[in-house]
Amino acid sequence: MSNRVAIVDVAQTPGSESSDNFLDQLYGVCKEVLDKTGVSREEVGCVISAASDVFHGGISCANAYYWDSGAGFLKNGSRQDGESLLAFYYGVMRILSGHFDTVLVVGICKGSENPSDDMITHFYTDPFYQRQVGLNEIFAAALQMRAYMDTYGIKEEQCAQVVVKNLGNALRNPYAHLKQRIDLEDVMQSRVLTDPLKEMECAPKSEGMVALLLASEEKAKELTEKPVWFKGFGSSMDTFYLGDRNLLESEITNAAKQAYAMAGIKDPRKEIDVAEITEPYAFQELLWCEGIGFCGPGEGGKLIESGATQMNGDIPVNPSGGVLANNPYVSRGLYRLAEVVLQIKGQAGERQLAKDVNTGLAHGTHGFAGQFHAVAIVGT
Amino acid sequence: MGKHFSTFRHDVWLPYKFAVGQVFKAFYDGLKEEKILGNQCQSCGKIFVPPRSFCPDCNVDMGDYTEVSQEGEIVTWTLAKEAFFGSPLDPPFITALIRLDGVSCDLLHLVGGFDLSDVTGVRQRIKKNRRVRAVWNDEKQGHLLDIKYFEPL
Amino acid sequence: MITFEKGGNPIIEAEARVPYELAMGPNWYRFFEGFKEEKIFGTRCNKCNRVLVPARGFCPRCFVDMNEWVEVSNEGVIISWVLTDYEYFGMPTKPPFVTAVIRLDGSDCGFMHLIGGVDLSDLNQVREIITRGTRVKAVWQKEKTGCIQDIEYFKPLSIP
Amino acid sequence: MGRAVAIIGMGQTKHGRRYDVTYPDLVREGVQAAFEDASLTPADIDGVVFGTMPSMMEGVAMTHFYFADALRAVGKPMMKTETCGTTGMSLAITGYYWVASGLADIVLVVGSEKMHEGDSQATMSTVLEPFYLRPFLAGAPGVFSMLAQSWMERYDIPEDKGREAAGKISVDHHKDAFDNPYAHIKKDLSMEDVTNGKVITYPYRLWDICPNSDGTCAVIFASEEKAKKLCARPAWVKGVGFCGDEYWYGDSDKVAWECAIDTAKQAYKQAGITNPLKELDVAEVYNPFTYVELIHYECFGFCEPGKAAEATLKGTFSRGGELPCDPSGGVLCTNPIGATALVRVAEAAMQVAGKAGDHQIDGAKTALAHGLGGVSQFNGMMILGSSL
Repeated sequence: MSNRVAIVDVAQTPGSESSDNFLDQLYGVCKEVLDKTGVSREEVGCVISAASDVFHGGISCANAYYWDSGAGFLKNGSRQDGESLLAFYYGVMRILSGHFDTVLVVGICKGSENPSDDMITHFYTDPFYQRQVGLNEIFAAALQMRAYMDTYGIKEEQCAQVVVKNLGNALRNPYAHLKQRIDLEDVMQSRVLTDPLKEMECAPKSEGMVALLLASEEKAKELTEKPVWFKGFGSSMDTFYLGDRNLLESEITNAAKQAYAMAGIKDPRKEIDVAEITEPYAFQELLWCEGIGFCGPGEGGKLIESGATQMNGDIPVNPSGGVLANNPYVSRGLYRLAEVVLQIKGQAGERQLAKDVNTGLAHGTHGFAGQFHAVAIVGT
Repeated sequence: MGKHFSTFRHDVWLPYKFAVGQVFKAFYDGLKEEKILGNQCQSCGKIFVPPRSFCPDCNVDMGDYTEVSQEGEIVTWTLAKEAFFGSPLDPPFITALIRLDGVSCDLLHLVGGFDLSDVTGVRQRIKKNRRVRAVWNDEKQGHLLDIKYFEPL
Repeated sequence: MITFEKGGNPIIEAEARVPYELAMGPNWYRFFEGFKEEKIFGTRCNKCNRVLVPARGFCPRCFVDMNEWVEVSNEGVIISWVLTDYEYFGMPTKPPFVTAVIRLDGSDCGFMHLIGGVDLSDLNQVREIITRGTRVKAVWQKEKTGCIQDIEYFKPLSIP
Repeated sequence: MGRAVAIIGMGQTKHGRRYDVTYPDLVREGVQAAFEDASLTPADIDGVVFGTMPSMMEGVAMTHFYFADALRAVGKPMMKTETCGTTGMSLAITGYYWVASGLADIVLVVGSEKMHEGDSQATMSTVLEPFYLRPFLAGAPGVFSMLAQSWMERYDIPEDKGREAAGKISVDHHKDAFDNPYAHIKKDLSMEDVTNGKVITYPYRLWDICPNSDGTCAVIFASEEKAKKLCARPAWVKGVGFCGDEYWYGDSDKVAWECAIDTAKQAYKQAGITNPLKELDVAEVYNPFTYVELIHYECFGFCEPGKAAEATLKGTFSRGGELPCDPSGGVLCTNPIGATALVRVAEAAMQVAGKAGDHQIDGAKTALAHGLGGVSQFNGMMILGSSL
């Protein structure tokens, strides 16, 4: 029985709109990762996908639709909905069980086909209460941002700095969707959507097909010289109604705690070399950085101002440009992981961090104001 | 680049009949009489609005309905400047979490009754802990929006 | 607004309508362009040599690109069929109708479409006319828009 | 291969038309039942797996958010597994792998559907993409009727004989359901009632087709160590299998259906089963349609290809037969779709744990549970045994 699991390689598509059909686009990315690793479709042990149905795609049981495009013909497999990092975790389980020595993990999203994420997330509401008041993700985020500002004195400019940093990083990422050279003024002057949230502080709607090949220790060593090892994982669910929650005490803390315990991490700020955080709203990068222990509660504003999360800082956050630069809603968690893997492998091209990258954190979140969080730790 | 091979417009259009259950039924009936009903957990003593069929913390069945205060404080709020799918009103409008007096959770609802056209003006007027009171619509439908909004005192 | 279902329990009725704009991509686009000339295209896999209809970009089994476009016949045989006689909300084709999986001459898989030109009121007669092996031929719409319904239906050759 | 895993608790709601409760309340009812059955509390649970038919069936997306409280999942790790009709089986398999991998010791697995709140076939038709298949296939019955036609024609089974075998399945199962307190449709039917029923999607008539049900099923999986400590009669997972087929309906042969055959092969291999008819004591075959049950008998090796009708008419798969199938009444009588395949797992576990009450198959030691889904595309299987 294998006791370690590695990510052998990754492939991803750019976030901008593609004229390709959904199925061809997915086939392309699966083919790419298989070709890169020299593994044939027949050799793949099983396929775990991450996708969402109808709402993010317009087709129910999307796993039926894309099964063969995802290399799944006559294969064992399964699918995770919600947070795509769960597909990675499930892949890890499959290998640790000893039943499979390779797992293809795919994240699937063709955002350009969908209505706005605000429309889709309106259907997350219960029909009796929150739907009648018109709740969607952006309202939940704005309520959370205001609470964050009011409670800790976080400034709007500090939140806006996250956009400047991340879109700046995205200029060097060929897979990023938004590529704009911007400054703080641009963000502060952008259109108010749900005060205090401004348009440029909200993630776009992007495409994203991503594929990762996982392998058992023995198999990984055959397939690559630079395996990236699974180190830890945690996830946690919060209660449903916004009004029952403290919007500033998120389950991210619990998710991170589990992941750190598994990975043996005691001082995350010191031990983690790079973090990719799911920040569909700019301020959330600050709040989530607090949650994973990069700084204390209420210190997110100071963290961004200190420069620590810049490419050359002591804890670079979102060198890919993050979700603000590329938001394939359904697969964005796996995009975070893919970037961390490339950084650790030293294959991040122009955006490769200058320092040694041995341990990385990938974070994903779904649901209103971060109802669910997942944290994955991988390393050399 | 765009989809130069053309696209296919496709609407998913489906009908629903949601089972309301006795608890939301009681809540809606209360709204029709200009009452905001909650209920209390027999185990932890928390009072929830809207009332619940079970306590989200203790998972026990809830006690009888009690009418709660129609006044409370703003916990957090946002001013919508754009129209969104499913929005209850045309923009601008304020969505807020409101802690009604004596209740153990926040109610998601609207704040209004004054000029919302200017963000700066609204920010001066609406703050955390600002006290508000329910304003009712004349016509009641057994719907959350039978409360027109909460207006600042 | 609350109403009551037949058991007396309170319900809220609603409809959801969510729009999508799906990319055809080069393969669907070219396939339906063929329809405008009353041609049905498949693609051949250079590994397993099968011709698959509708034409597509890759072979799901061999997982290689399929670049070789092949025109297949307008005629074929019925492999399997179903007569649908019930209706649901927003049903795209109104019942009763017969759907069949058809093996078009020159292809190696089934192609799904409607069977038409048959009186569907008498089930026994339907079963005589429509069966495995029945030869059928595409009947095209006069006006073509580049979609699957450009073929109105497939008609059994036994029907004049 | 991995750690040994057992089922130590299972709960079901009364399935049926459940307009009396909201959806979260229905979920809670099933979850509570599993906790009571296992004598556990949420504090014992390391993680929660949830899923439904992945669709807009009930008009709420990402239902695990909505049900977080009802699932007792707050503050816990969660997985959301969904694979169409096989969802329930995929849920169980997720629970199995979570424990087998050593990443969790006790996992709560919940599947649910409240089909009366939507239009099930309108929803089901959205499984079909709109470029090609959607205008032609009328929901699930449309897809699976084709299988029946192909099966009869492949093996030259006279239509009347196929009809009679399928009719017997319908009559028997609707009767079996009287002994299952959770079942939705319980009915005394005559063969004529079935064979003269209204055509829905020919050859399927009214009583060949499963109902729409509202219901929840919850199953608790545990590691060997925990199971031995916490449960007097655990149901041990002996084998699992899952296989997916191509999407385009015309691409594969669905009669001698490789996808189903391969699924069984995987599960039998792990469980060490070489002669299923002899070695299995009971099977919960996923039978949303009568003919589909017949085809799976063949794919799973319960009889020779083309011989399912004969064996069925002989009573091989009846309650007192050699391999009783679906003594619960099966999907044909109860179909809350996201829960349905998990109900098969729960029923199989109840059988080997001796907890199946009036529909207990005496002395059942090895039981098979099956799930089916997609555009006739997915099979999943779990084999349970009374001993490790």
